[in-house]
Amino acid sequence: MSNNQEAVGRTRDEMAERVALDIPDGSYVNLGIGIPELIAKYVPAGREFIYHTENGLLGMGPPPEEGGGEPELINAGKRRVTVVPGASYFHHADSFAMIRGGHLDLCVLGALQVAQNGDLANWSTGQPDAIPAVGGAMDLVAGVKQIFVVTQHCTKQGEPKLVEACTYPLTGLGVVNRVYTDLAVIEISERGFQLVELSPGVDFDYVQARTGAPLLAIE
Amino acid sequence: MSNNQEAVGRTRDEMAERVALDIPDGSYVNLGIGIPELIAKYVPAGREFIYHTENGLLGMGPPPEEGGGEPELINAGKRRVTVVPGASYFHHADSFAMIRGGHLDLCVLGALQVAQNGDLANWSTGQPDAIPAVGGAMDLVAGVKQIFVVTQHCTKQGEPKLVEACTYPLTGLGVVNRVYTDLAVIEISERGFQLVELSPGVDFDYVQARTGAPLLAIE
Amino acid sequence: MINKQIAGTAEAVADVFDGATIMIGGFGEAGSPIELIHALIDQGATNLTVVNNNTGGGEVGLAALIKAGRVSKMICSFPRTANSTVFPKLYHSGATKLELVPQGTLAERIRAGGAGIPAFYTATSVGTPLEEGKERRTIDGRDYVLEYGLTGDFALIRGRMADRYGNVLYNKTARNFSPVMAMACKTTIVQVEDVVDGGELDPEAVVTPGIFVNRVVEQKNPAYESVLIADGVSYP
Amino acid sequence: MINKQIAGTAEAVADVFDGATIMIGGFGEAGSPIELIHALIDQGATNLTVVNNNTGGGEVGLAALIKAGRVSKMICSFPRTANSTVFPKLYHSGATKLELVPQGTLAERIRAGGAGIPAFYTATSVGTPLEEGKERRTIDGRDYVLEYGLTGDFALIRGRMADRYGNVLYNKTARNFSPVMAMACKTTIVQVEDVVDGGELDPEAVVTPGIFVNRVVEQKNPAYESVLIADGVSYP
Repeated sequence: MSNNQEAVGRTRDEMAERVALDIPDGSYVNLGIGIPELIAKYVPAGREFIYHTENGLLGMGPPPEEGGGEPELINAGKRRVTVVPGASYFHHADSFAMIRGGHLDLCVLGALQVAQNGDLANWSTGQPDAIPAVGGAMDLVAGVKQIFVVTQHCTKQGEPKLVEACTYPLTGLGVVNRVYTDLAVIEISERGFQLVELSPGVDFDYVQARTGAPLLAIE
Repeated sequence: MSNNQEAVGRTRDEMAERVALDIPDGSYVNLGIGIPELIAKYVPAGREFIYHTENGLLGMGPPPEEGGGEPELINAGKRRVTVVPGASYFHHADSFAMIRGGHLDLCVLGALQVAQNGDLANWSTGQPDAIPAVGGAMDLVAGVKQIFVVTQHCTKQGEPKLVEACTYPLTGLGVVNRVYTDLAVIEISERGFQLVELSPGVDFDYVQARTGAPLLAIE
Repeated sequence: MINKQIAGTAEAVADVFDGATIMIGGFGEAGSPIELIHALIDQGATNLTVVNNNTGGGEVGLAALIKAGRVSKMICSFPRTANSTVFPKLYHSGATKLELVPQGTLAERIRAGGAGIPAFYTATSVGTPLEEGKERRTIDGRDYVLEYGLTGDFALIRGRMADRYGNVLYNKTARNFSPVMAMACKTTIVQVEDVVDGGELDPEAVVTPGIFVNRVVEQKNPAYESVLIADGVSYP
Repeated sequence: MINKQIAGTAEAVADVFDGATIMIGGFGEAGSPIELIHALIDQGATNLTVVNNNTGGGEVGLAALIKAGRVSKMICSFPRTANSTVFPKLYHSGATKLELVPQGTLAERIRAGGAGIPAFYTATSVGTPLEEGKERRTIDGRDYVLEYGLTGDFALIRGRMADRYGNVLYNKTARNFSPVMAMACKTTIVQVEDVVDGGELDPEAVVTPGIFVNRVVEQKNPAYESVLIADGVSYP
């Protein structure tokens, strides 16, 4: 693993745009904090997605203009948002009933590690002095029909985030369906990491070298 | 037991009025079908009760004028009702959350039998050919803070309804707090049926003769 | 573009299959989706398990579905009602089975089904004949029984108003079981008197968010069971 | 006559006792009942267990209560927030304990507490470190953990509007945990910008029915955490 991040593959915005391409029209989608939030900017033409934010809003719209918005209209990341026509507000138990009851089509989350069996670690680095904080991540991965992860392929230190087995504390067991990174799109298959697509200018070996478990080539 | 009902003690309306006297101001009250429904007519001066009907309304008002009302504004007995200021509608799970969660102060129900330990039977005579039907009775007795029973002291056949042990299928175990009959007001105490008050013109022996378990005199 | 509006009741129930579990909203006639039920009778699906608080009245709506022999099992809390004459015959003949569930347990089981809660404990029915077959557990000194979440294949619901996103408002006590049934079924079909434009419903006042609704049918001037019965109507 | 309106925040929290469990509404600053919390700081109750999704920001509201040393235990899902500087110190010193609960499990445990459900099963946290100490059960082939209902002595809540019966409406995403907390506490205290006459709220749109509310305080122009922090306010 190298320690410097080469300027290859997709940018954060390009990763977000790539994820959006795979979301079917009419989907109910929960977007995690970070790169997932950017997805809302890239709804493909002719499609309509309904964004859910677990603090109690279905029909979340884009952020207000800088300095605008209201302190009591926020998303799960506690940032100000807007609402679109057809929106509804509800309390937390109802909001997580949507999540736990399998009513959301898709959740896109960040990750610390994804294992080849779909295990996800994204809430804690397990450092003994860190204050643990989990939020809604465990509820989302346990309840939402499909879990996409969007993340840099490696950590800032160049360590692979796609691994044989997670070493960080787990968020959920076998929950991830697909991973979108700066380098590739990878499906979690019965046999492990199945390459779906390489980012422009990236080749198989380059991705495999930065992946902590075998990568299955496109057949 | 005699087979003829003497015209002694309280009428149905007088029983309802007597119950109402014991309901504290500001109480949240669920009224069962039959005599309990009559209680709503007798709110003592200076008090305000909020009536709950388990099909989804808090702030139930009196019945509309004959032939009036709406088919979709009904009570648990499926009769048309009205709403008072401060009312709210909610769904069945929320309505029974109020009941099960102990938020209602009082429920007044009819009974087939009440045992001296507070066991209540009011949903089934246990006849093998009868179609069983329970409605919300078991939820109400399990959840509401206080359960009052208002009933004729004896069946039409002159059999006591206040008994040593219920022979009909139970609605709940040890749930009844007080019984209001045409003949008396009786508290379910640790020691059994404790007389609280005799109806006008009724004496202790008369009530005891019509009660299937020892009646404790007022000390 | 998301548009859940369907042209008519026949189209809305076209894919109901034999053996399906159908949750039908309504408490007595309040909130009973009569036109959707009649469309289901016309459609022909049979061997249905139906979840409703009651068993319908007269020979219209749910009672007509039962009378037509389409219901092999009822899950309800109160199968007796003043006007309920159809169910008793089929119950006694064994043609229609009955699972009797206390009303609040029924509501909570449906809510649990919709909320991804497979099972929960409640004090309701402890020590009664309806405890039979249930697991008992003592928690903090009180006895409870274990109850399981209930889900369905289709929910048939009657609301007052909806938009193309499937957001629904109800009418007074017609709300009853419908919001939790909408949560608990794979396909939720709602008939409303008015379909309004997206954005016309106040987001603070929406009762059933569109995520729980799959199909919306506009049914102007819906029938009321009591009126049909008074008019001597027998469906079909 | 029922009238739940109380003159001021000090009177509203006067009977909070040492060792009480307090549920505090709000997700971040949205719905945080800052004036009620400040009144509680003035009142002096200590050794409190506080239930909130977070641990407050800056040195106002919940963070100020924690800083004042009144909170011996936090039950929350996300004790870290951008502006959360107070809790870490007390957590590391051991002065304030933490029970970490996944957000949806927290909401459902509170709802269960309010609904008389002593315990329920959920798939959330299965196979993770947060499963530790929980009973596991397989239902229909899937693993779940047993979670217990959560109740409190007092709920402090911020709404938009209420009437004398205690019916409450909220403001947008400020609703969050408040409706279930109102259900789960013995005494629920709500601050609202406007107390309106009984009958002014649409019964179809009431979010928290008055049965769940004990005290209503009118608090015109309530503060916002972000504004106080930007202004450098530290309470008291």
